[in-house]
Amino acid sequence: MFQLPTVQFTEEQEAFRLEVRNFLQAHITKGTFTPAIDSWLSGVDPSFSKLIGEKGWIGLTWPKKYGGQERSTLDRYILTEEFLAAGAPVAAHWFADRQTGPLLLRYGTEEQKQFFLPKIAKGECYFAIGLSEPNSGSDLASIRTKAEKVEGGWIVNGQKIWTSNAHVCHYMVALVRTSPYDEKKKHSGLSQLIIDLNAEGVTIVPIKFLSGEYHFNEVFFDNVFVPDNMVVGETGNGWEQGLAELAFERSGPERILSTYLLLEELIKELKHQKNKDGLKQATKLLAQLWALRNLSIGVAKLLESGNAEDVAIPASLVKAIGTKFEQSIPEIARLLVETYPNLEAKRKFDRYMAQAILHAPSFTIRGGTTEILYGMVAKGMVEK
Amino acid sequence: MFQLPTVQFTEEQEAFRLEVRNFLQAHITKGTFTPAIDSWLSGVDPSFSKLIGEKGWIGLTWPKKYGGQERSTLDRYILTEEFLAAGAPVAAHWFADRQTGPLLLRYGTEEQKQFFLPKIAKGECYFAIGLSEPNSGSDLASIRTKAEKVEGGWIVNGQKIWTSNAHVCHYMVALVRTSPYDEKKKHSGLSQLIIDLNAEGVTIVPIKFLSGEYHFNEVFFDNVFVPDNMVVGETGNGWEQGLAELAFERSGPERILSTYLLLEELIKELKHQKNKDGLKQATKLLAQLWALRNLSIGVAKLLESGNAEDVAIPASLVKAIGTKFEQSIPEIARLLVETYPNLEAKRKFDRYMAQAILHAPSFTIRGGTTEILYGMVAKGMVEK
Amino acid sequence: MSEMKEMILDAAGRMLKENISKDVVDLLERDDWARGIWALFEETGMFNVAISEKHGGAGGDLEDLLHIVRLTGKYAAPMPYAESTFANFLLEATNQAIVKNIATYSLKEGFHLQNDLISGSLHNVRWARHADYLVARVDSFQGTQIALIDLQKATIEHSNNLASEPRDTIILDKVKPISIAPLSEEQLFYTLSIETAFKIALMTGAIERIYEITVQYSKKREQFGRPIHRFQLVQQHLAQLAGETAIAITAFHNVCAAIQSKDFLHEIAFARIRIEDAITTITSVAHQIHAAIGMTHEYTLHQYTRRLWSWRDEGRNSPFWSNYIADYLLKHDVDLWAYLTKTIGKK
Amino acid sequence: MSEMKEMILDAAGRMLKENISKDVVDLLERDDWARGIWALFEETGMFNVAISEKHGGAGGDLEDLLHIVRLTGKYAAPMPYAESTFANFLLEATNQAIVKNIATYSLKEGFHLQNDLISGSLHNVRWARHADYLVARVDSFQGTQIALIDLQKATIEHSNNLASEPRDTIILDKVKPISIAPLSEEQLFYTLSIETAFKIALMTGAIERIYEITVQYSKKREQFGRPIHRFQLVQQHLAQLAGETAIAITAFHNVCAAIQSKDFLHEIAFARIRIEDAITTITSVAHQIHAAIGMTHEYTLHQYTRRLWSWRDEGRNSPFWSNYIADYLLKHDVDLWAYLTKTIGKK
Repeated sequence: MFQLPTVQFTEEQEAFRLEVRNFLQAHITKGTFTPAIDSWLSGVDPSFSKLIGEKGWIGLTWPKKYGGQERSTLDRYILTEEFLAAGAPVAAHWFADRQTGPLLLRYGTEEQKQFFLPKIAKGECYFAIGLSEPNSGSDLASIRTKAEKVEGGWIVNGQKIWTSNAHVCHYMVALVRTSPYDEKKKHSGLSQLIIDLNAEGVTIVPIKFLSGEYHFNEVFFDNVFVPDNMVVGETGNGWEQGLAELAFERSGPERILSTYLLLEELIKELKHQKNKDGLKQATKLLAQLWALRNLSIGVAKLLESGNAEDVAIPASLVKAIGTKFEQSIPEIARLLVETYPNLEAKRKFDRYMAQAILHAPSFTIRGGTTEILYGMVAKGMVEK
Repeated sequence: MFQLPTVQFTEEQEAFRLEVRNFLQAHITKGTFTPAIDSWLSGVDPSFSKLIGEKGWIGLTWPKKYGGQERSTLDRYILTEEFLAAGAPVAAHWFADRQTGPLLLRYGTEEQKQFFLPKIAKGECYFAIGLSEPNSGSDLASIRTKAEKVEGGWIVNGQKIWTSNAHVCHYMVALVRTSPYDEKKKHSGLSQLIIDLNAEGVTIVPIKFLSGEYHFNEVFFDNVFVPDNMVVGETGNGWEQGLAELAFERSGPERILSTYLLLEELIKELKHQKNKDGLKQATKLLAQLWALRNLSIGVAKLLESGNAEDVAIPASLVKAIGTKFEQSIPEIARLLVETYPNLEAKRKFDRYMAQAILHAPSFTIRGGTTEILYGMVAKGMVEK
Repeated sequence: MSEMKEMILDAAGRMLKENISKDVVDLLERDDWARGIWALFEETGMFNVAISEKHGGAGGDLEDLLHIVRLTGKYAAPMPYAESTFANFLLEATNQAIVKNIATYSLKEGFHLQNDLISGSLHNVRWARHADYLVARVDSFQGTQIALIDLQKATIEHSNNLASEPRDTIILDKVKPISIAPLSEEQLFYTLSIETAFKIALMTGAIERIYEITVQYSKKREQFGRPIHRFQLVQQHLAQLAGETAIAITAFHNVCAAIQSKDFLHEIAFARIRIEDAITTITSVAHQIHAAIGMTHEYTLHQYTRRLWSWRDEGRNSPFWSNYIADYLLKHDVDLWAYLTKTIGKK
Repeated sequence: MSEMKEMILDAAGRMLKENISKDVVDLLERDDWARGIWALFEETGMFNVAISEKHGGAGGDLEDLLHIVRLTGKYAAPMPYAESTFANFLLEATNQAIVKNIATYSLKEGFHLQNDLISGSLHNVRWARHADYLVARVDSFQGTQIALIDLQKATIEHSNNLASEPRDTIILDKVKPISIAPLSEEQLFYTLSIETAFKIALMTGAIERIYEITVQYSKKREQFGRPIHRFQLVQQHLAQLAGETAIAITAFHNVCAAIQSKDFLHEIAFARIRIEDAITTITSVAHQIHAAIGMTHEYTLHQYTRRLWSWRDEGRNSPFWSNYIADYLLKHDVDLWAYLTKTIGKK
């Protein structure tokens, strides 16, 4: 069950990697962005997203007719890795690129594809993901936001919470209940709707992050009308569609590299201080990164060949182990290099340390807690 | 809930500690015993137990009229620590001293106390603890060994397993079912009986340990007659009595020091190699030992004042954290000092490493698994 | 502790509990602080604990003071109580007159003395912008000294730690100290270890509070139709939280006891090393149990976890004390068990 | 892998699975070993894999050989297959004629050459008592060489590892080698890393087997009226087991791929470091899931965990490779991301 393919990147792929890297380095030098920890979720910069869209680097794998480049999954993997390793602010278009695009390609109507995908690919249309609700947490099946059928569409009432970057997004793909809640069949009667976040009745309330930053929201729906053509896939099939979407997001390099910048600075500082013993201890982190990266790339390669069933367990494992690895970097680094973490510090090491410490607790919570992942993996293991 | 007393040992206590230490050192020098890892469970040596009995060091806290010394719990703590730190072979009398004595003092009849306690204190009478059964594991309430009432006593049929050192013991305190098994009230109808292991119908079958050693057994009972005066405490009250017994055994230094000898050799080797960086890493182990020891001594002090309720959680925590600490020592040590673990190695470090590695998995299983302890601790926390 | 002392602690605890709401802690984020509680503490003599009689002390020893500091940690009190009292401790330790107004301190290298004037800069000085005085280490070719400095004469650049507590840069340019006195190498280690004890007290307080908050939450929050504390994996987190909390509290109490017995350097080292490990586990499991809500500013958990993440890198931390112990072990021919049981050299 | 190669592996796997019962593994404890399977392996050409044609090789490359070694690890095959094949690998790498009978090897320092005669002693040499030949590193003022030695001329003292596998001491007193050839520093590192790859293969095999045994057990064993895999804490253990198993298998496959691409030293280092961590977790959770039964000799789990506990301290282990990487990073001005993505020096 763990027979994942190995990948040796081709010369073309290496060239692409270097192209992306050089582009990002040039923009760092120019001051277009300041590299930061966890920038894939918290680095919102619409003008940078547009720049990326112009390069053709959003929707890289999508059909050309929808604004994509028809490049391989591995090319997209390389692109994403380089964004993460550079700490680039890709959060604005992130969910549209990673989740909404693939979702629409799989389940969307031709009209939806033609309308949304090219805009997303240009970096001009951002999507929020509406899953959690105040009383649902890890128990997504208990979702209560409801859509009632009316002439020509649906009326949505309810509330979503922890919605990353909804305040800059244009739309939300929301999981809502289109049939009444049934304690015994919680998973049925759920559907995915595309909700225009500028529509009447939508209120977005910021939730301040513990650091004072702002990247998640409460989104309230008060009799919001959603036209019929904004239903994604089949009505009532939202749970299955949502699960497929979640599996896709589990194994990406963003589950390994959120605190990579700090690891890089750690090695630099240790080299600078000629601290060989510190370097010896840090090699464990490098070995862990190497191993996780192989696992994650193997899953990406397998996804390319369409084996979504075989990857469910390895994908969950990448997230479970990868996010703990991301969390471990500041904890190990602070024992090897003297630091005083400070968000405004001049020394990168101290700044990245502060960012990493404050963001780290989220890693094992967002997108499926480690506890939920363990249960899913174990169930999959004994069913084989 | 974690307000444990602190203890500064008195001069008398220090003198006692040194007396024990010098005695043990003299016997190591004489060759009476070879120090070994985990010797409190696997170091069976009846002649050494008799020597300890002669010193008055078994049943140290018991009333003088039963062969004890009426010394304090802290004196016993010191004594036990010194045995463990020296790797002395105290396993033969261990359970009788730690569990059976206190059990009989609390629940036993005057006849039982007069008959057993002086023999135990002399180091001539050893007890096995009969709890686990093949299908019970952590679920002790599912015990099936049964005792049926007959004229003048009970007829016992059934089987105990994982019984430490039953092959050298004279008696077993067995938890058996004296009323029929009732799925709904599993905990009721259990009683504690003292069973003569030389009685007719008792068969002791060795279970080979993975290293080839021999310290646990299966014990079969085929119509074994146990006279009425061998019931401990109240018939039907065995579960409560057994729990009290278990709580008592959770927080002792044997949950911290089972692999202490290896830690000592680690520090010696690192000092010898002038490996300062290794020593710096090893200080974490020393700090952990210091902290756990304070916790364990605090519980012992509180037990002396009879506050058994307040100590249930801290006692479980000592075992949960302490046994993981014991397990961590070989894992950390092997990365700091080059080793090839070998049970017959000349270098102590390699020998202790081998003993520690092979015994370590037991630490978090025996006497209540870590999983069971977590559940008990959490339940206690939310009930407060 | 005597009954009288318990009354002092009860009073301090009550004052803090009644007056420090989440909003009061948040004052820091508007560059303000809890002046009201400071005044209450002054009125009730909380600054006279462990001060010698000749300086107007009202009784109480270092252990009592450490317990009050622990309570200020438990309620995240946004005021420089630990700093002011430790500054006066430093002054008393070097036979200098103590101060009445707000003071802070630093034991880091950065100031030097030339012609009786102090110059240099120090980073991350706690609460400097709100303090009247600084008690600081000053180095010169005569050795290390402790000086009392009027902060009116300093340039102060603002900076904050992860919990928005003031951690400022102080720049002195040929400033004449109010008083100054030498500090021997032995005294330096003594003051460094007492400083570490203050930090351990603060940390222990914050840990106690995280424990309370988290257990409460696990009882109230439901998932999949049950309170979350019924799930085995949450139980595991809770048990780990309990274990590390018990370890931290016990370590703190043993540090207090050791200080009374005057033989405490290694105990403080062990306590600091171990409590930093406890912080890693405690902040991690507390946030994991709380999940998303714990990451919001509105919820109080972060007021304690952010402090712990800052405090663990302040003062002399785990690597410093590990180095201290490693040095000791290398240089002394000690038997480990005798060392751990404090029976070195005894036969 | 080609189809033909898959057939070889299938055949090897079947032979091992069908012939190696727990009792066969236990032969070692009576100082015996699996001569029958050895003969089967000989008959089916398993010793000719990855041997050059001029020495009678039957095709197959190093990757195929590593996979067969992995299978011998998976079934705890009590025979010196990895040792014999690696001994011949060493002979071929130094252009010496290979041997047909049982061979073992050592790359540790301990033998020296004087007047063309070898003296010295080596500890923990694998399977020496059952081997006809030893291929060993020999040092002299001319540098390092690889010598083929007839073990009839050696004194052998028996010793065993934690899994009862023979790990003997070999003493040579002025023994003339059958053949001898120099080994450059570069070749030395090459052979050390291939030796490490052999170890990784063995470890991966044992890990696969522990995974299978443990998942099976969690389905069969009941506690509190349910199969234990239904308990969240057991699920956590299982998930950790799965994670470390996936990491180990993937690491092994990537080592194989890297060897094909000739750029593998750092990958082997990372793999070895990471797999040793995996061993700690895997042996720990597998035993914890099994509880008491796993600690008995009668149950098979220990045949794999004891091997892993021994093998992780054989050959060049995690501290050696950590040191190698730390040295490399110190001495080269590399960008870490370029290093990790193997794009050093490319723009």
